Amino acid sequence: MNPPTLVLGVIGMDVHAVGNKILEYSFTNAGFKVVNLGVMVTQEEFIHAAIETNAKAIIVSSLYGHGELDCRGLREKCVEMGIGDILLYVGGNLVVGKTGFAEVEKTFKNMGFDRVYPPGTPPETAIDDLRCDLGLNNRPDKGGETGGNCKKPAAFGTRV
Amino acid sequence: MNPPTLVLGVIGMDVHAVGNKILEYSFTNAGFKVVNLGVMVTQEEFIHAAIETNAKAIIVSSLYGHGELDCRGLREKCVEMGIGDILLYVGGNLVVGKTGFAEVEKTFKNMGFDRVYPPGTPPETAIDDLRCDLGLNNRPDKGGETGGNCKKPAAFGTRV
Amino acid sequence: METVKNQRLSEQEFETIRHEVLNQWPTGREVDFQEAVEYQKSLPKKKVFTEAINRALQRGETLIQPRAGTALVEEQIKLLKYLETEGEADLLPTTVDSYTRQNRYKEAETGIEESKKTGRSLLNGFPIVNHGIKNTRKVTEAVNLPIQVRHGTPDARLLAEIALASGFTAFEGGGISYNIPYTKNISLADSIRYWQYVDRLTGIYEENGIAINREPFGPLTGTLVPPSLSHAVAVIESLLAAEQGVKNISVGYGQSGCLIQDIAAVQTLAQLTQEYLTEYGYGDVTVSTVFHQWMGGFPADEAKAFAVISWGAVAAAFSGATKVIVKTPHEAFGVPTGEANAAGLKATRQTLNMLREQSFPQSKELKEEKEVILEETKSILERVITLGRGDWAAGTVAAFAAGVLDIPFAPSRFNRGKVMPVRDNNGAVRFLDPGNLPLSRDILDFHREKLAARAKEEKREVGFQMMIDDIYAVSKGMLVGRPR
Amino acid sequence: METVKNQRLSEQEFETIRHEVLNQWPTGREVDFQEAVEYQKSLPKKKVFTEAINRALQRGETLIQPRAGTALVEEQIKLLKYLETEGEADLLPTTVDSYTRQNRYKEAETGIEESKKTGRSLLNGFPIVNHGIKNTRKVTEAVNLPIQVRHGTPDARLLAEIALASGFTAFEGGGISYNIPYTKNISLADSIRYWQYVDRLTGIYEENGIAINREPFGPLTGTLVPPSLSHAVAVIESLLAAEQGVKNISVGYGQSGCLIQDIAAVQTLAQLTQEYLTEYGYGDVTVSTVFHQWMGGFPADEAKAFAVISWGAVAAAFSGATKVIVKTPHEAFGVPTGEANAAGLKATRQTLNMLREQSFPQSKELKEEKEVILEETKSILERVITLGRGDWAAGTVAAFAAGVLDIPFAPSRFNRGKVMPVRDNNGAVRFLDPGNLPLSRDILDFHREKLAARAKEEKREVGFQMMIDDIYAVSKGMLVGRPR
Ligand code: B12
Ligand code: B12
Repeated sequence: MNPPTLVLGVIGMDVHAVGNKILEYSFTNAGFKVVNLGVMVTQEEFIHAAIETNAKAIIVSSLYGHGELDCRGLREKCVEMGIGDILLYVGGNLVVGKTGFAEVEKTFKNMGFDRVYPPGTPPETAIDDLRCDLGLNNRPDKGGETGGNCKKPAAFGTRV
Repeated sequence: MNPPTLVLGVIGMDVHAVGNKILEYSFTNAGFKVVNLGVMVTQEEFIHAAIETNAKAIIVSSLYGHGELDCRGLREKCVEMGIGDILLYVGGNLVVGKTGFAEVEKTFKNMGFDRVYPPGTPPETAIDDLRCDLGLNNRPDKGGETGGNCKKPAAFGTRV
Repeated sequence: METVKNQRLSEQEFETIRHEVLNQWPTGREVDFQEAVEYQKSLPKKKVFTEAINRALQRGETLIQPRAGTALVEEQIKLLKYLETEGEADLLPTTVDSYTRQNRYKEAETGIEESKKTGRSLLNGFPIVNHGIKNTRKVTEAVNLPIQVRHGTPDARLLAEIALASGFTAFEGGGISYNIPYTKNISLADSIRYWQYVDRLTGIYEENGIAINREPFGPLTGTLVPPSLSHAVAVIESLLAAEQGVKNISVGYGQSGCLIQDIAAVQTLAQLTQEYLTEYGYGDVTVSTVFHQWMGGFPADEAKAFAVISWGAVAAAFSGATKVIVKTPHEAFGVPTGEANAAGLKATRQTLNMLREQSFPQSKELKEEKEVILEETKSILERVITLGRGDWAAGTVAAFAAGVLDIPFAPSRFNRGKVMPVRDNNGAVRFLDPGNLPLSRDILDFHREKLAARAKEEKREVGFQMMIDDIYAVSKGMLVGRPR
Repeated sequence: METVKNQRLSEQEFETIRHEVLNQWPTGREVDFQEAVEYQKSLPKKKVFTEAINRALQRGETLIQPRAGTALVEEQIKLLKYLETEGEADLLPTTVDSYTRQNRYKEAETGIEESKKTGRSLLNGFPIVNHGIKNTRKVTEAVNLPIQVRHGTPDARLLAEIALASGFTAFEGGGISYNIPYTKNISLADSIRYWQYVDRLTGIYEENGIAINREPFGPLTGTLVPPSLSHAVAVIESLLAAEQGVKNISVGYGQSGCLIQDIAAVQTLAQLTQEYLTEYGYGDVTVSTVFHQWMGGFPADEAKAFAVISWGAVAAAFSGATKVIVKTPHEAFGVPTGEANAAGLKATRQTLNMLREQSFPQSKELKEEKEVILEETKSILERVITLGRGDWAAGTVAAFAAGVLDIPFAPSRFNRGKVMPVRDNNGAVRFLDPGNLPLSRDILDFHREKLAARAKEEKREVGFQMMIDDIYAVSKGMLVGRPR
């Protein structure tokens, strides 16, 4: 079985590039095929890349605080474009300011994201969740028995 | 007129000596006659000194946190000993921990203290208040017209 | 390759562009240059940035400045006033939101609307262009300190026009430092041209008797940038600015966390900038320095963040920087509240004050570190000017294309991205991969030896993983990313 | 003059006193020494203080330790566990309340009752004697780290008996350092005798195979104490302790805030203590150092307090102290909450970690500062041993009487109180008035010159007001108390 493809990128006018480079490295190391669109990615670019590469998930980063404005409508556009049931993950510093995460999570879940991560979530958390959500064993590139327990997204403020 | 006498000391088992030395210096400079009993002063010692020197006020410091236990009953003992209407001021770090000052003030006022000061109150504040409470002008040792407006004790956390 | 020359814009060139720029958004039409000059002239001295900087330079003091920007006028005023009084700031900022930075004024407008609707700022900064001169003056007028625009805008021409006319007396940025770390697709030639306009505008203000402080953005990507790289950029941007008539420049540097390297960096930065400016005929420019407290990932814990902030203040004090840009205990999470922002300022102030009468000895190690930085920066600059055949602007474009200038972790397509940094065994930032940087063999050996010492200590290869560990290190409570 | 000899207590002397001591309060009868030794032997290594200290010494690491004490057993357990996990402490304390410190166990009992009644601690520490061994073991057993008693008790004989039997593996204090700053009317001869008992008890534990760390209280009054004065006391208390059989000593010093002076102080402290111990035949004692973050008045503002804490951590790291005692952002107000206490620890940890691979150069200024401290301390110690005709205990009593040892701001009647400190123009603590200290003319000139430089800078006389300004300075956001 081919490793599942992920589309990765930093949405909107956001240029925070460091975390994006590390996510690419970590997801690749974990056995995924990563299509990294880098920073300043529009919703349309995410969706086109996902369609083109037949991706299983879109991993959106937003660090700069405009995540709420930038992410609205992404799920709807996916539906329109015929990939309505693709996994949507989002993480980073999603809103402006230091706020309780519960509310942030609700906002983004309501927008149609499957998983929403608080600031500083290590890539490993998302990797575990992907394996679970995609029904994979530990090395998705090494053949795909279902494994692992599905865990809830980490609590607010969890750090490596 | 002779300058009014103040009895000064740090109550209980408290040995914080630095503030006490500065208070002595400041009150003396402001023109008061200061009887400084130093640290580790009992209620009885305060009262005896006040009677002996015909003091107008007892200035109690408590820094180490046991102020609440140490100061109880001081006013009652003053009454017993016949100096029931002497001015009682108290200041320092009166209780254990960083707490709202309003409550602390209430506790000590209920014990019969005329003025209660939050941590870090500069000596000048008490000097102004003494002049007001004793009806003195700016230099009590230079003769005694009534002067100055009586101010309320400083708000919590006021620092020099 | 597209190119650009380091040449003062003629009046005609400038006016042609100006016409276009002022029409990019309706508020551009509020700009009346003569009125703006009069307005600037009417500002009291205490609100003029260069006055504060020059006084600090004279007295050898270090000033403190926060970052702060929020969507709406009233909120911005409240925030700045709080930082002025409770925060005891010396200099104030207005940080501009990320839509404005990419000239997306429509999105900024949405952000303003939504912020009004929800009662909280949905923008990460203050959209100066959208608010326009009349409203922005309300902000600059509400405070009693010099105030600067801080942003990250590759094309800041309209922003500069409106900001300077609004009473800001300092303007951050530059054609390299506000392109390479801050955007993806804008060519360097373009952004340099945009910034020649901003610098020329500044020059015209200067010629009209209005001193404006200009500050190239020192930290670049804020992440393990070796000092010689950011120094090279700072020197070039200073030269480009001076050519357009800029007279007051603050060059910046982002803390590495290695005290000796930081002191060496600030001290060489001032020296190099002054040297090159003088050599190239701009000896009349006043140079000061800016130290940025740690610009990489912060610890989530606020007490730990205070430690990082205070350590930054120590380095600022010992290095003798003219001002320090202050972080906050909320850094790892989001744009800080006024309280968190003031807290960062107060911790910094306390540290600076306690260190005011203290100094760091000019030791052997410090001298060596300075020599390394000087030599590296000069090697790079020499190659840049060679590539440009004597022209700093053209040379810069060519140098980035060739990887002679190459900023780690930068998002720009116009940056080669071959250079990789890593810390040595004492925490100083070295080159893991020097890419195409024109460094001498001695220098390369120096870096290699330093890294070999770390590899030995950690019993592992120097490599990519080490760099990743270093990226995370400060946020995880260390300086050097040791293996677990 | 009452006198005391530096001589090991005989078994008989010790047992006679012990009988009396254990009857001072009912819980004394819980002490069964053999059982206590077995109990101590059963402790895992990770809970033995000397193990942690020795490991830190070997690795050149700096450990962190808070202060913490509250009235009740359950609360104390909760507090310490929190400092262990959230605070990431290396070493734990139990700070004893001020009634116990003055052997006022009845008042302590009232404090316990009232604390139970009101649901908040009315005591500023944990009353070990009143709680007794059974209850106190609940505390030491609840934690996974070495734990020390920190107090300020002139007569700590009963406290030591109960504490060591309760599983504490380290005990702070000494006959001088827990008298002069901590009480008013107890003679030095008495307190030295009391502490000979504590040290002998420690020695007996050592002879039974139980290593116990002893720590003279370095900072004394915590307020502008010149290093040579606290060093002299530390050396003497080490000698007195060693005579009674103590084998593990941590000598301490309270931060001055002047980095060079602080580094010089810690480094000379270890050197001097080791030298004197060896010279007087106690070469087998293991010596480590303790650095106390700023012990004087703190700023009320928590952000500023964090800066003071972090600056203390910097000095601890650069001086290479074996452990650092950590302050909290609540310092100016009151006994800290667990959260505030952990915050101090975390800020300190972050700083220490970031500085782990960095060092401060052995500069000319540092060497000079060290020489001054060495010379001053040696002059004082020489006079002490002369006054004691070869006996450190008798010499100490005589020296305090003569003002040859004289601690600024101490409340004790047995302290002359003639010496006054003040900062010089670089923030180092100097002698404003050397009182009767036996300092050489060169040294006195050195101090005078240093102060003259400050007077000139401030255009005012060196004097009492300068000292008062210095006492307030840190709490007002500076190091040196400049005139307004
Ligand atoms: C370095 C940095 C910069 C550099 C970026 C250089 C570059 N081009 O990459 C510079 C200096 C240029 C910069 C600029 C700005 N920045 Co910035 N920056 C930072 C900083 C200090 C570190 C970011 C970083 O590199 N961290 C290291 C990496 C490894 O961690 P990371 O980015 O957090 O990414 C990890 C996790 O978030 C997670 N993650 C990310 N996405 C996802 C997705 C999923 C699904 C999962 C599971 C995990 C995950 O995994 C990543 C790898 O471990 C952060 C604050 C902080 N974290 O300390 C602010 C921060 C992100 N910046 C911020 C802001 C506001 C800006 C600016 C607008 C300027 C300003 N107002 O001050 C501009 C924005 C420009 C733009 N258009 O985007 C804010 C965002 C505020 C908010 N959300 O409320 C922050 C939080 C600082 C703050 N507290 O104000 N910044
Ligand atoms: C120095 C110091 C010590 C020194 C004292 C040396 C000595 N003998 O003088 C040493 C190290 C020995 C010490 C010991 C202890 N200390 Co202590 N100490 C301090 C510290 C750091 C500074 C005090 C000081 O000298 N300040 C400088 C002077 C100028 O200011 P001041 O003392 O506040 O006095 C001024 C004002 O309070 C005011 N004032 C005082 N009285 C009055 C009265 C009136 C009417 C007015 C108007 C004003 C006023 O005017 C003074 C002059 O400006 C304070 C914390 C702080 N403030 O930062 C803790 C502090 C006072 N200590 C404290 C404690 C608990 C102790 C100990 C019990 C040890 C412990 N558990 O850690 C022992 C107590 C011993 C005892 N039996 O008393 C606590 C008290 C806690 C509380 N109230 O909740 C404090 C607040 C620290 C803390 N946050 O935990 N301490």
